[in-house]
Amino acid sequence: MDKMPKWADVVLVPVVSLLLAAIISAIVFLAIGQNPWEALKLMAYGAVGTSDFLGYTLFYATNFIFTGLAVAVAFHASLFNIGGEGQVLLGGLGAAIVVLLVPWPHWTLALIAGGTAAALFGALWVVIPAYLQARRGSHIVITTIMFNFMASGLLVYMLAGPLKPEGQQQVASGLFPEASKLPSLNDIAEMFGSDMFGRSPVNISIFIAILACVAVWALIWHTRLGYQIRALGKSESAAKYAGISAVNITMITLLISGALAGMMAINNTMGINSPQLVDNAAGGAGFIGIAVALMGRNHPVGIVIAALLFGALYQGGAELAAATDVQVQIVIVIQALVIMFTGALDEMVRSPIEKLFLRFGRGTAVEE
Amino acid sequence: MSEIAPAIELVGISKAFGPVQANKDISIRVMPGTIHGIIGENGAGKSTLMSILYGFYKADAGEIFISGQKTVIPDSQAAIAAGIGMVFQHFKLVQNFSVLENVVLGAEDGALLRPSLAKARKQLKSLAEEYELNVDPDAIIQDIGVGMQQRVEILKALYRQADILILDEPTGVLTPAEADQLFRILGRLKEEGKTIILITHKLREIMDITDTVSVMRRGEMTSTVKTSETNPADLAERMVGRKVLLRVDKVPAQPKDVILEVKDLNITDEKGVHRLKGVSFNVRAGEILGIAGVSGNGQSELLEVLGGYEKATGEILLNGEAIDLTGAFSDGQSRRARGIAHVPEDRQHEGLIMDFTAAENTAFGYHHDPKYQRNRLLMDNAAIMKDAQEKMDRFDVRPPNPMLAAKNFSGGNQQKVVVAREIERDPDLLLVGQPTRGVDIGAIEFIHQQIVALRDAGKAILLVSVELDEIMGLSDRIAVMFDGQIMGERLPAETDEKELGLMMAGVTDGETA
Amino acid sequence: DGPAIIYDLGGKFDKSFNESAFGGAQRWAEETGEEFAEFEITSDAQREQAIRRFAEAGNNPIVMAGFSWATPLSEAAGDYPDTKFVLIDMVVDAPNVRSVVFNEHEGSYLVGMMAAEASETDIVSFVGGMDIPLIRKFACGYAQGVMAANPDATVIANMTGTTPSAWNDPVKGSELTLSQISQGSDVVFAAAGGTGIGVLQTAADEGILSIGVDANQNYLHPGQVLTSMLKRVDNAVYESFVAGEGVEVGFNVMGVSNDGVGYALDEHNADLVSAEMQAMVDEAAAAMASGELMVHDYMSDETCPALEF
Amino acid sequence: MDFFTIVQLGDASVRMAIPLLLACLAGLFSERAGIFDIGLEGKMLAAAFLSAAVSLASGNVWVGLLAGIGISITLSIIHGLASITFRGNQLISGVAINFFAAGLTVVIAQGWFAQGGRTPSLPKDARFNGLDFPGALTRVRDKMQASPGMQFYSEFVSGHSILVYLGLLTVPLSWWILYRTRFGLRLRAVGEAPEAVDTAGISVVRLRYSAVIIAGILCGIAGAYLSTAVQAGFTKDMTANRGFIALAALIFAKWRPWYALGACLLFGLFFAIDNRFQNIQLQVIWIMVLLVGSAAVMTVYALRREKIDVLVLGGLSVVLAAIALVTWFGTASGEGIGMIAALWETVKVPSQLIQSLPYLFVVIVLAGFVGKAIPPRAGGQPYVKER
Ligand SMILES: Nc1ncnc2c1ncn2[C@@H]1O[C@H](COP(=O)(O)OP(=O)(O)OP(=O)(O)O)[C@@H](O)[C@H]1O
Ligand SMILES: Nc1ncnc2c1ncn2[C@@H]1O[C@H](COP(=O)(O)OP(=O)(O)OP(=O)(O)O)[C@@H](O)[C@H]1O
Ligand SMILES: [Mg+2]
Ligand SMILES: [Mg+2]
Repeated sequence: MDKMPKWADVVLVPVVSLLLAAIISAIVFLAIGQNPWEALKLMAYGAVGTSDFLGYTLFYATNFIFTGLAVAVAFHASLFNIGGEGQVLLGGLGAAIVVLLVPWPHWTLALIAGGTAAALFGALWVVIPAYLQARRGSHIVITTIMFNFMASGLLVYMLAGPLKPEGQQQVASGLFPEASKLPSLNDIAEMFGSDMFGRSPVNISIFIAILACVAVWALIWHTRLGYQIRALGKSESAAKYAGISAVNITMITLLISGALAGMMAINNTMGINSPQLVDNAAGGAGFIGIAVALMGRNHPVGIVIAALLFGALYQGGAELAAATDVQVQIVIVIQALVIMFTGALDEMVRSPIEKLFLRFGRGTAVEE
Repeated sequence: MSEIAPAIELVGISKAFGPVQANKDISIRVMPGTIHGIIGENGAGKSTLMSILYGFYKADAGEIFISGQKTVIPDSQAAIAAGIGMVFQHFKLVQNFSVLENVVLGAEDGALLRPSLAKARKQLKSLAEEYELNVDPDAIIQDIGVGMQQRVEILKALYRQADILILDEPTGVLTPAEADQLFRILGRLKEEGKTIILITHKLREIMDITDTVSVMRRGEMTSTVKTSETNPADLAERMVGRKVLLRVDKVPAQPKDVILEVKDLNITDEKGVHRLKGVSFNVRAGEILGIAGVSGNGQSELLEVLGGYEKATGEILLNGEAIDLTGAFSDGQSRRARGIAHVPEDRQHEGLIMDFTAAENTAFGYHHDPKYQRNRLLMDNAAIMKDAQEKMDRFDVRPPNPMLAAKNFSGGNQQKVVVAREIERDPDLLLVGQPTRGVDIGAIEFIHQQIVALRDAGKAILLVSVELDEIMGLSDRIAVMFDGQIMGERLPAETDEKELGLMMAGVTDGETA
Repeated sequence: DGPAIIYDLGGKFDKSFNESAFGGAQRWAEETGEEFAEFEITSDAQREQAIRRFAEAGNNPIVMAGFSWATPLSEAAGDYPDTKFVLIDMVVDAPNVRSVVFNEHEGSYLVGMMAAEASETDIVSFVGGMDIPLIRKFACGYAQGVMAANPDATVIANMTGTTPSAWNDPVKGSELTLSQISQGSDVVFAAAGGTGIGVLQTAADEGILSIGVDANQNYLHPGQVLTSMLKRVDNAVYESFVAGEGVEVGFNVMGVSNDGVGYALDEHNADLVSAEMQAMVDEAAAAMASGELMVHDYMSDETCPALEF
Repeated sequence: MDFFTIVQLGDASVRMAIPLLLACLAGLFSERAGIFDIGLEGKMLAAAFLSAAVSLASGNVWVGLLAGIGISITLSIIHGLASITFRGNQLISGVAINFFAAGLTVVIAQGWFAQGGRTPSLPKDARFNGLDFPGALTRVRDKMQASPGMQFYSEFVSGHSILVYLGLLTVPLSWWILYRTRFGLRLRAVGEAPEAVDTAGISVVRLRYSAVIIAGILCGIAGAYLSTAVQAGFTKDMTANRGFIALAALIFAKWRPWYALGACLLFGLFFAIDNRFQNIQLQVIWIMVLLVGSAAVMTVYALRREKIDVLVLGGLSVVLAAIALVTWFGTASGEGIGMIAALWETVKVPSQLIQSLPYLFVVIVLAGFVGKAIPPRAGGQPYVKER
């Protein structure tokens, strides 16, 4: 039963949820003795106040687009890939190995090779959870959480051992060769005499992210595979009747999801100013992807908007933490509230709105 | 009007589920010590009404009087306290609990379990003796048959000392013999002065056992009559609101070559239960083979095997060529490619994706068809839309809007979308499961006509239905299934409902002949 | 603008390295009444952003505590030629960077001698934080000191882990200490940041002696902490802040000779350190200062004459 | 390994198992009632923080414990609101609660104590300290010299904090509640068939809320144990994924209390090994046997199944075999000895691998190779009567 118009579903409900999350966040600020309004202003300034800040916001948004898409693709098949974090790390590992091993003559080649490796490694990291889900019904949520932990173990092993240059103390790979460095957006802006993005690391990966959005949109709504993914996600029994192989589609969907998460590495590993793979490179982006996908209603357009919002929150929150005594973890709190309200408490927001629409007769007319 | 107060009196009950008005201003009175029948089409609101009486749903409006006393029933607790017991259409049992635990659940005597269980065990024994309701108190529910499970449900009610017993379609899952046993028990209970409400689709049961009967249609209570003052035809008419054609108009079949040949089909499920035991039959071009049987006797599995989504051993030949039953090509896609179309038994969970638009649903299962592709990569959503629009127009699906999600159509129109999709493929073989379950009478006639038309176009049709009337009306040949086996084949003209009913209960060919 | 300090992952209240740096900054703030900017990163990915943020905001000088800052700093320093950076524990060769490194092996040598003297079982032990060359440098100096004071002694050395979380795992520190005690150790030196809290706690509970690190940790369990190996990060920070924008760039070594490292003696451990023990250690310190005594630095060639890793 | 080391290992396993056990039983009550709870981690974390903070402020650790339980129950009720009342997605609600706790504990700790998101160290009398049984030796050095019986008594039996003994008691208690009381019967029923409970005249909502509140209490104790018994104060993320391990233990335990004890002790042992043994050395030959052996088993299994199994398991086998070979060749060339001799060389198992063992084990358990676990039938789904 469509109880309310589509715009209410995709715009009104998330906006109200977001407002509720904002109100509770304000209460948290008050509880720790911060003026929420001041905090908001600081965060806004931190997010877009200077060209550097703006650049960082876009940089983080790029990360979140990748992980948001990863979560969303899986959601369409009713799968909850909570392993973005580990897949991002593995993506970084793939990119680092390929870029450090081969002296790529030009960044375009490095981008193609590194991006492919990142996607491949991200996808590989989800093979076993996907297989166990598809074949043995082991819950993807728990297996991917376990794989997150194992990913950070593996990453540290690689960074503390094989990938660490002689004599370096920091647990990190060596710097990537200069030739493989991706152009930053500011490099491009400078060609037009602008300094729009300052020294922030936002780089051409953002265009790859946008391309990925278009690709996901086409995949989900315009290909047979996407049709089958959605069918499986909506009704497993019907998919079975139609001859859609749950095992294959589950595997493929999760592999695509893992690849998208892995591709985040081109931004946060290859795209930064001093490209190298560091410990904990994902920085929570895998989890933020969940919030981004939920808020973006699993649609690429929504995901871009949500990613920008979360990029601003992440960057603004860091700035708030630097400028005041508030810990940067406040961002995690806000993120939790957004997940709670747009994800789990969806019904709490939706049902009064539905009732309003039903009462005022704006719902789509339904025949008997 | 008698002096004694009615056991139950409902006044002005209304209930809406969202925009669906399931019950509209319903009033009814049931006298104590009687059996009251309620009939009505699928979705008429029978279960809803009884669930309100039992406190499962809350009515939007209306009042309930028990033995003349106004009673508020906000939850089942209150209903039980008022002496009401209900056996739901879909049993409400905890599958991995024992019979005893299920009976005790909610009717324990104290915070500790042991004394309650001991007491219940004793009581169960005496109830079993009193009403011939034998069950092993320590059996686990998932290990016993549906007939047994139903006994547990009745025992649950009796254990709670129910004076009013509601049974919602109790015989749908029973063999005729089990049903007879049930009716004997009900008779006993009635003699003891208990009041019984019986919901059923089977007019014969109404005629046999009830004292009064109410008819519901589209959420309204259309009439209540003494059973002795009515007859099946009259009731049918009251049920659908007009004269019902109990027969389907069709010319005699002209069977040609064998299209489908099934040989010695066997299925054992993961629990080790034999679902199909050596099933063999064939269907010719231009004929309808109807498969009758009480649900749960292997018909669903048979359709699933033929439709390609259940594995089996044995042999299936289509147009003389073997079909892969276990390997990589035993899936729905390859079956469709071989010219088998399938209207599944459960349109909501199999035939349609309720959240997909009607257009997307008309391509469902045929999404690989080249006519839906724009190129190797992309699907042609415009072509799907156009195709859907045409099909919906031809099959008179209302509203004819391909952009509407399937869940927004009524059951009958949903079924039309499925039937349109499958019949329009012009298949060699059409599998049809319960084509008119939950479909209104107008749509039933339309769908029946379409099936007959396909037959007349020289296609083979395998029809599975639990409605004997439908089987008798549509089929050119009838096979009866019981316990995973084909009990025998009959021609409609040479058999009657009584014989088929016996076969459905497992009485073998020889014995009936 | 004023000076700024950025802490490493352990956070500014790690009771150890970062806290020591914070202490230096605090001392400066109290003495001058001025304010400084500070930031605690939560992941490696934030390092460069943190440096640039303060440089953009005009803070000068910017002090960074920890070797992990070397890579991002060498990347960013060139972009801000007018800003002075101070890097502690690692060297970056740039015209506007002051690099401060400590001779931890020297201080560790001294407390190693004290440990050997105090031990009754002739078995002493070491709990390191993250297994990196810097921590091996501590362990190696310690072992050399032990051997110098008692050639028959045994040194048990364990590292908590290979990840930064090894700096912050008191439970594991405690378990490692227990296992060392059951191997006979009766003096344990913790060079493990926050993990050391668990080491010192367990040592106190089990009635053996412990040795703190970086800051003076004697007060944590009075009478049960033999001494603390002081690494005066606080001084390095304090001096940089005092020097302000004019802070001298280049390479700077803080050792025993210039009070960069040493051992702690206060009212909490006065009863534990005998006059003779003190004399012996002070003599060694003087020898180091004069260049007579050369303690082997593990990081010079990644080998240790007194200990196997 | 001498006897005392084994006793110590057992002792440490119990200590490490307790928070897992409490969280696992919390999950057991919740999931038995049909509510999935991946927010165990967050509840423990919040409880760890608040109990440390309140113990510190009040000087009374019992008050701290109560506060921890209180906050954990509060989060449980939020989870209940989302998943019972508003019929939301229980997984998402759990994820949100984990984040909420991870962020808020640090933010508030900073607001209250300004120590970078941790509480100051708790003084001894604001903690749960070890209970020393009569006659038990307390110091490791004394115990080492004692007789094996004394070692066992002093190390393994005595010396734990009261919460350890309480924690162990919750196992029989949970069993008794679940299988011997009316409440337990109803609780188990509501996770299997809420409609049966509803039509039996029992409130599904009330039952499920009781279950999540019990889960809250148990998580609260688990959290308080971490910050006031194991450690002396709160540090950020101090629960260190125990909530997730507990969930896995729950599956391994097939949602049964006594099995849960076994599963948690096993995971406790993993932690104890990781904490205590720095360098686990293994002969190359064992590595070969282990890795190549599992690769062979997997391949044999896969070959009897379908293409996809061959692809995935075969790939995995190749990876395992490759790791084995790299280790072998690496050792041979690193030591400059022959291939055969290298088989008897020992190599250090990477500590990251040891640390990953619990997680790896969880995956193997989930794969069902350790026996199939059937979750409560209605688990994870909200109870919806009317659409
Ligand atoms: N829980 C529910 N939520 C929403 N709609 C419902 C619910 N239960 C029933 N309905 C709708 O209410 C109407 C009446 O349903 P009800 O189950 O009472 O019919 P019925 O007469 O018992 O039919 P049947 O013979 O199929 O059992 C139908 O349109 C049905 O779809
Ligand atoms: N027109 C059709 N009608 C029915 N079934 C078809 C049709 N075309 C193909 N199929 C069946 O669909 C299945 C897959 O067909 P096909 O090889 O064309 O798909 P595909 O393009 O490879 O799909 P995918 O991209 O999903 O792999 C096969 O089982 C095939 O027999
Ligand atoms: Mg009904
Ligand atoms: Mg193809």
